[in-house]
Amino acid sequence: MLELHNVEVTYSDVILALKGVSLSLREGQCVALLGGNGAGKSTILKAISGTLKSEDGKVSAGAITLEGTPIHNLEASEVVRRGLIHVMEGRRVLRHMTAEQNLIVGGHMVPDRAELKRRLDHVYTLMPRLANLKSRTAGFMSGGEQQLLLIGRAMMARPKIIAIDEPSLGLAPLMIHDVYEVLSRLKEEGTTFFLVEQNSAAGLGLADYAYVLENGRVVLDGRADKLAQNEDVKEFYLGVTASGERKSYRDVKHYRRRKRWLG
Amino acid sequence: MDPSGIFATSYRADRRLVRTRWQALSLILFIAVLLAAPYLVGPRIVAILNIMYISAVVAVGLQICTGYAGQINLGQAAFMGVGAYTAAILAEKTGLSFLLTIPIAGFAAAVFGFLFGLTAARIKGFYLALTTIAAQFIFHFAVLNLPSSWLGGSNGVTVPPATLFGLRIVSEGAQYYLMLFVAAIMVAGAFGIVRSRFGRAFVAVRDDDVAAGIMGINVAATKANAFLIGAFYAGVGGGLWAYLIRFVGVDQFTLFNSVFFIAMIIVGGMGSIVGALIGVFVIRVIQEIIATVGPNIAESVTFLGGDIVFAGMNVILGGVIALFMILEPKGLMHRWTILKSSYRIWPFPY
Amino acid sequence: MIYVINDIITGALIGLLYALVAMGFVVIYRASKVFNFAQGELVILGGFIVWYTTFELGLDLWLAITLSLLLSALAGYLIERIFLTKLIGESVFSMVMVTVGLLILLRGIVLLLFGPAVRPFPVIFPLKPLFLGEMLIPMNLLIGGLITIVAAVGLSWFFNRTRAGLRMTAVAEDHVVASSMGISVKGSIAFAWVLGAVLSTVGAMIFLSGKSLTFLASEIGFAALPVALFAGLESIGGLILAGVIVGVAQSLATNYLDPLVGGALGTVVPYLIMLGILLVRPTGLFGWRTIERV
Amino acid sequence: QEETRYNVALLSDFSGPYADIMPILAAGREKVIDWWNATRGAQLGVTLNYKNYETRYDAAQVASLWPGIKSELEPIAVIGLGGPDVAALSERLPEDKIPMFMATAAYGYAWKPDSWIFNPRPTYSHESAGFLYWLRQKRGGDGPIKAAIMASEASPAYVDMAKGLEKYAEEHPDEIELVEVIYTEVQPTDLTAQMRRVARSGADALIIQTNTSIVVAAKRGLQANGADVPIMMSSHNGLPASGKALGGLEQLEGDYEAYGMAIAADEDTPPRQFYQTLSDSYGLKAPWNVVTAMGISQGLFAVTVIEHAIEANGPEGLTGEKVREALFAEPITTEETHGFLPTLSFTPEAPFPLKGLQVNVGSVRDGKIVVEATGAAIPNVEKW
Amino acid sequence: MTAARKERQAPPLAVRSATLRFGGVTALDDVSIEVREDELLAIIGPNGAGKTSFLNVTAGFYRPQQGCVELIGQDVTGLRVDQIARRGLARTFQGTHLFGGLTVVENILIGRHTLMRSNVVQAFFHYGPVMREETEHREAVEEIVDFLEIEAIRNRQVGTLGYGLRKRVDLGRALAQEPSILLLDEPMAGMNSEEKEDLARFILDVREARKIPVVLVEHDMGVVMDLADRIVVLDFGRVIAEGTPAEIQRDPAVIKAYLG
Ligand SMILES: Nc1ncnc2c1ncn2[C@@H]1O[C@H](COP(=O)(O)OP(=O)(O)OP(=O)(O)O)[C@@H](O)[C@H]1O
Ligand SMILES: Nc1ncnc2c1ncn2[C@@H]1O[C@H](COP(=O)(O)OP(=O)(O)OP(=O)(O)O)[C@@H](O)[C@H]1O
Ligand SMILES: CC(C)C[C@H](N)C(=O)O
Ligand SMILES: [Mg+2]
Ligand SMILES: [Mg+2]
Repeated sequence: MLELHNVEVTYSDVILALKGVSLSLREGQCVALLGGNGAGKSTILKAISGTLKSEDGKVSAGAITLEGTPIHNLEASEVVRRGLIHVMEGRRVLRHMTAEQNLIVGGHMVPDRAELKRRLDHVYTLMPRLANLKSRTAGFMSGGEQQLLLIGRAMMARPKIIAIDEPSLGLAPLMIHDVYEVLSRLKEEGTTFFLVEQNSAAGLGLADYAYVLENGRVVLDGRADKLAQNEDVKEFYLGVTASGERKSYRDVKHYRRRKRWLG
Repeated sequence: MDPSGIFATSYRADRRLVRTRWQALSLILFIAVLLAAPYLVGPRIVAILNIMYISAVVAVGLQICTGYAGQINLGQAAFMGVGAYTAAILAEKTGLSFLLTIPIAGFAAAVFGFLFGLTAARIKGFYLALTTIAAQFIFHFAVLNLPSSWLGGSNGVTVPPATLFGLRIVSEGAQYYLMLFVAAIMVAGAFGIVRSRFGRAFVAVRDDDVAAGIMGINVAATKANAFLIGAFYAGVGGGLWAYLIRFVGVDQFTLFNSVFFIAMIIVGGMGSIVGALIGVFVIRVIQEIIATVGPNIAESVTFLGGDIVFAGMNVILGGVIALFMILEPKGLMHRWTILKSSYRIWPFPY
Repeated sequence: MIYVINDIITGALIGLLYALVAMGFVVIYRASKVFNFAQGELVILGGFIVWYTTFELGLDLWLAITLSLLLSALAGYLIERIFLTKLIGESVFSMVMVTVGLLILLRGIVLLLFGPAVRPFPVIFPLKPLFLGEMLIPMNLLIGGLITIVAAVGLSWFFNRTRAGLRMTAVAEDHVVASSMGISVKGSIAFAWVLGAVLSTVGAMIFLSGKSLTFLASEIGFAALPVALFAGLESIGGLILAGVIVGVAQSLATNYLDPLVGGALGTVVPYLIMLGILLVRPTGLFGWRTIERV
Repeated sequence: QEETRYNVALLSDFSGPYADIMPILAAGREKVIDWWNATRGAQLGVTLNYKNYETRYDAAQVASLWPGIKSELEPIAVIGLGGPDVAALSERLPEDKIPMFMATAAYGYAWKPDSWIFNPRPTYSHESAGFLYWLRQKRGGDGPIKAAIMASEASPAYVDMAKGLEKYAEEHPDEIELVEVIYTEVQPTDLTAQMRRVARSGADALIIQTNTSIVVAAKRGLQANGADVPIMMSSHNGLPASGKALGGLEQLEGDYEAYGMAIAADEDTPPRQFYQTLSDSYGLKAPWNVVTAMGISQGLFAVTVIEHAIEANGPEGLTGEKVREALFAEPITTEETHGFLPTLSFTPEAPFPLKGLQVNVGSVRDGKIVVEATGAAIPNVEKW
Repeated sequence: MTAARKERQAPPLAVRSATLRFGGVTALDDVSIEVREDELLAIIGPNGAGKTSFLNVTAGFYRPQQGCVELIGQDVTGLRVDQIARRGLARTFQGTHLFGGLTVVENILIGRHTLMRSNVVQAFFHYGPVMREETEHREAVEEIVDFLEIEAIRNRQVGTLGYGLRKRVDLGRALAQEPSILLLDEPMAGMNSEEKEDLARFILDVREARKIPVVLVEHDMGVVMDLADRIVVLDFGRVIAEGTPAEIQRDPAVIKAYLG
């Protein structure tokens, strides 16, 4: 339902961050996006959701279509109305509002109050930690708490597609587990996911299909379970050695082999 | 940024302002033209340049305070007024040379600015910007209500001409060199300040004052310093103004003037000394064109009536400023930077 | 003594007028995070529209008032369309700065459209004051005060209790976040400017009723500014309290201190109060506290 | 006869705070020069060219314009408008040796010897003192007359008006008792409280020489209090302007305007006749009111001085310096200015005549502006 | 002699029974943690446990209601953040707090702000000594740039960098302060395992080269268990366990609250 055709993105008219990226996302699927720092993952999400403009960036070539209609020239709020929500990186909560107000704003398109209430309860049951923080001012919550709130806020809108940037960022192990539980519940309920994730083990666990991004280009893609077996992905994203066991961070040599895909 | 192929070979070279031979040459040429200006252009242009130099000093100060340190300041005209009054009264009462009165004017304004800067330790953002308007009101009130033997009250102060080795600096030409000399020093100094640890501390405080504090920067002091330096520039500009007009009164330093200084740095581009200079140039030129062309239009298109033409000119001035802000919200300097960097990488976009 | 009480009452009412003008600032800020420097210019624009519909078009007063409110709403909308829409997505700072340009521009436009002459302003509220024993209370200020209170209560309910208000609050927090949640930043800002312009026109009617109008009237914008900051830029309800305090202080200063000083202490007093309060509470009485987290 | 041409620079404010009165003020002074060229100038073989410069009532603009004006026009005289012109040029003109002629009353702050800027009228404080002096005589009796004055700190000139009268009242307690000095904004919010003070102080007159908006607000304040204290206005905020802003001259019944210049009354006076000439034969498009009168009187003041200079030096080689000398050499008679101004005798001691000062008083009777008094003497006001 | 000894014996950082409350929320509840010389101390705990709050208290950003903070034996409670920074404490941030308008090199140079000496007047005239000082410190910065392998982006504006690179610059800036103790708040967040390895190497190298203690707050258990000499576990603002990685991994309370 979401397609990127040869998308190029430039920032400030000079920095070319995406150099022709094509991907596609089918309904009900979860697609994961892996890649090193600065590879362009967040840029892809921004391009899709129309928030590029606020950083002086633009889609300078190619097209992004949602259910067949091009969306790369739309305003961010319009894209949301078509059913795609982007959970941005950087823990951008509405800082002066309480956690609950954040959630209500997240569900601002819900027509009636009863439904809004239902959705709030739904979020609170899935993430009981948030229920305890209800009346806390969002700006004062801890990093992880804010991250949870963002996910809850996206859920409030019940979008068709959630494009989510590093959901596990800053979450404690137990919490990552819980969040992925929630995400897979949503997936079962039919939500489509576009997932950027550095915690590749978790990400690939949820994903059906994955792309590896390097330097603004897609360098590798495939079914998630296949990719999880790929030697390079194992080493560089999952952190396991060829022999299958995790190596210690203490043993990292001072000079080490780096993998750069050609592209 | 340099064009491809030119690389600095030492850190010293890397921080140089003038980096290529071409740049050096054009700078020398530029300075030569400025020095020769009174012989090249008519007195009207020289007079415009005089006012531009003064505005440049004031605007560069505002740029340091607002563009670099992020402390929006709507009291710059008042700070300028403090400088102008200081220079005027010193010159009138003590007969000190401008070589002393102008720096003292700067210091007096700096003290006044510093007092407002101290509030920046607590008040932030728009709140701070708007409290600086109070500087404007307090300055105005103080001048008019302090005993008139101090600041002349509503009478204003008449300033004797600046003299150097017994020569009176009264003609446009002579004044031109005074203004150019002071403005050049101040602008060069501004480059020095913003490239130093102070300039970086200013930007740090602007971008993230929490992190700045944790880097060991005393945030409150840095903000107050930004005001101090900005006001120092305003004060020096005010001192020059006193010697140019040779009469100072409170109504020469209004909130509206402050707004125009802000407009200058916005049009030129926030956070760039050159941007401030560009802004001064652009806005003053527009103003002068309007003042010059206006009467001609009014004369030739008589049926319009003079008032319409001139009101229209105000619309144009406001419109141009608004247009600049809409089309290039980051200022002309930003556009130039982008042009430069695309020229640097042309024809390879990556 | 009775006169002191009368001065206090009049001062409070003038303060409420300031509060109404300040409400223009706050509404725009509250729905878009844009501080509008051209607020005073919006007041004179509204004033001239009223003058135009009553004196130039010669309409019946009520019709003229209605039409003026509609026209100023339109003006607010147009301003947003022309000047701010293009900047959505840019930093808020750029938008604020464009209002600086707007200030200069609107002055010119008002001059161009309506001319520089001092214009009579229609008598919208009865000129006869209300007599309370020996006290007298100007009618325009009294009715204006009531309007201010009603508007403040209504708008603060709107912003704090309704979902539309919450949406605008989100825009005021962060344009990018709001739009990424499907909130139309454009819509919110447009609404803010329409409301701001209408409030300014109402302010102009109260301020100028039965008096005269020139573009110097825009200074009320800066007179009202301390009230907005005193209350806190996000607080609509707080304007009432702030307005009353500033108004009373100013009135007492003008009537009892000015003659002693031999100067216009009354005009600086609001600024001094504002400075004082901000040093104690940096975001006004009820403004959002600055959140600093690392 | 070969004709000689000289230039005069006109400083104007079409887009600043005085833009409202500028068009007619400008028309008045321009048409006077046209008239002079066609009549007196033609006889003397001299033509005066003029050019308007937009100063926006801003000293910076004046300062940047001036050197250009000087070199472009080489004017023998400047016809100025207001405070910023004075501020920006008071120290320049003596260097450049070009005199400037103003239309308005003078200011205390410009009251200095050896000036190059001249006002045909004394200071605003002289004018108000003269008015109060006249009012006291009209009232009769010995006691001082009680007056209140409105001022504003918006402009130093407005403060100056109050300061001068304050000083005079202080030194002449038997003549004037200044019961209230009220400072307000240029567009006051509400003056009811202040006007109650004025009414209760038993003031015989309220002096407002600042601007029209303050007159209107004060009037409303007085009306609210049911008080009837006559207001005295000056020329730039006079009866017609204030009446218009109030929605009708009848609202100002019994109020005054007073200044050292002809009153633009409805009666058929010599100034009125001269105005008619300008309208009929020189295309003057301006109503008969005080602003037009101010423009015309300024024009007449300037051309008469120039005329004197030509008469003394011949048509050739006229300079600004000679124009200034002519001003001191010979009085400008009231006939020469068609009754717009009293006879003016300048001395280098002050920028306005110190002797033989007079003020005219106009008032509203039955909805019409009438001349109450002409040539009322102004008492001897000391410098403050 | 005894004073000097005492000085040496005093731990680089000690927080003694600190309690920090925000209204009804108790972020730290009688927390005492001592950092020993040359050690890498990890602090872990569930979200909202108070880890960041602990760092904030030590850095002087929050003032605890009770308890005190000692830096090398000196009580620094109540000092301003910049005063504490000048005494040798450096930290990185959980979110990034970089100076977006400056380039990478300039950001790192700010770390050296307090080590520089020139005054405003010298800066204004920008003659010899200022130039010398600037180049000197630039050299130090370039070393850090090399060390963190961010040469390629040294002249990029930091505002235009991705999250991961920013974290590196953040670390660089803290290193530039030449601190005597380094606090890192989730430095590995948002990195893939390759990048985590790089960063782990940097952290180990810093410790080796500069011999300074490091306090590490991190959620990645792999990293924590491998790198830490000692671990403190916080939950609801309280220390619930303390020990070597092996001990912590076995601690049932920790497993229940955190590891799962
Ligand atoms: N606002 C911006 N202006 C200029 N360049 C930018 C901007 N934002 C990102 N970039 C550049 O675009 C490239 C891709 O950045 P992006 O943020 O998409 O990376 P990412 O894959 O999300 O990395 P990370 O894992 O670090 O978040 C980087 O080189 C980055 O420097
Ligand atoms: N300034 C503040 N005002 C109010 N509450 C605060 C403030 N700072 C922190 N808190 C609260 O204190 C608790 C501890 O927060 P802290 O940031 O220390 O957690 P943390 O352990 O770093 O969690 P995370 O792993 O999610 O970053 C949280 O519940 C948070 O909401
Ligand atoms: C009528 C005005 C142009 C004069 C004014 N009072 C001034 O000189 O400033
Ligand atoms: Mg990213
Ligand atoms: Mg934390």
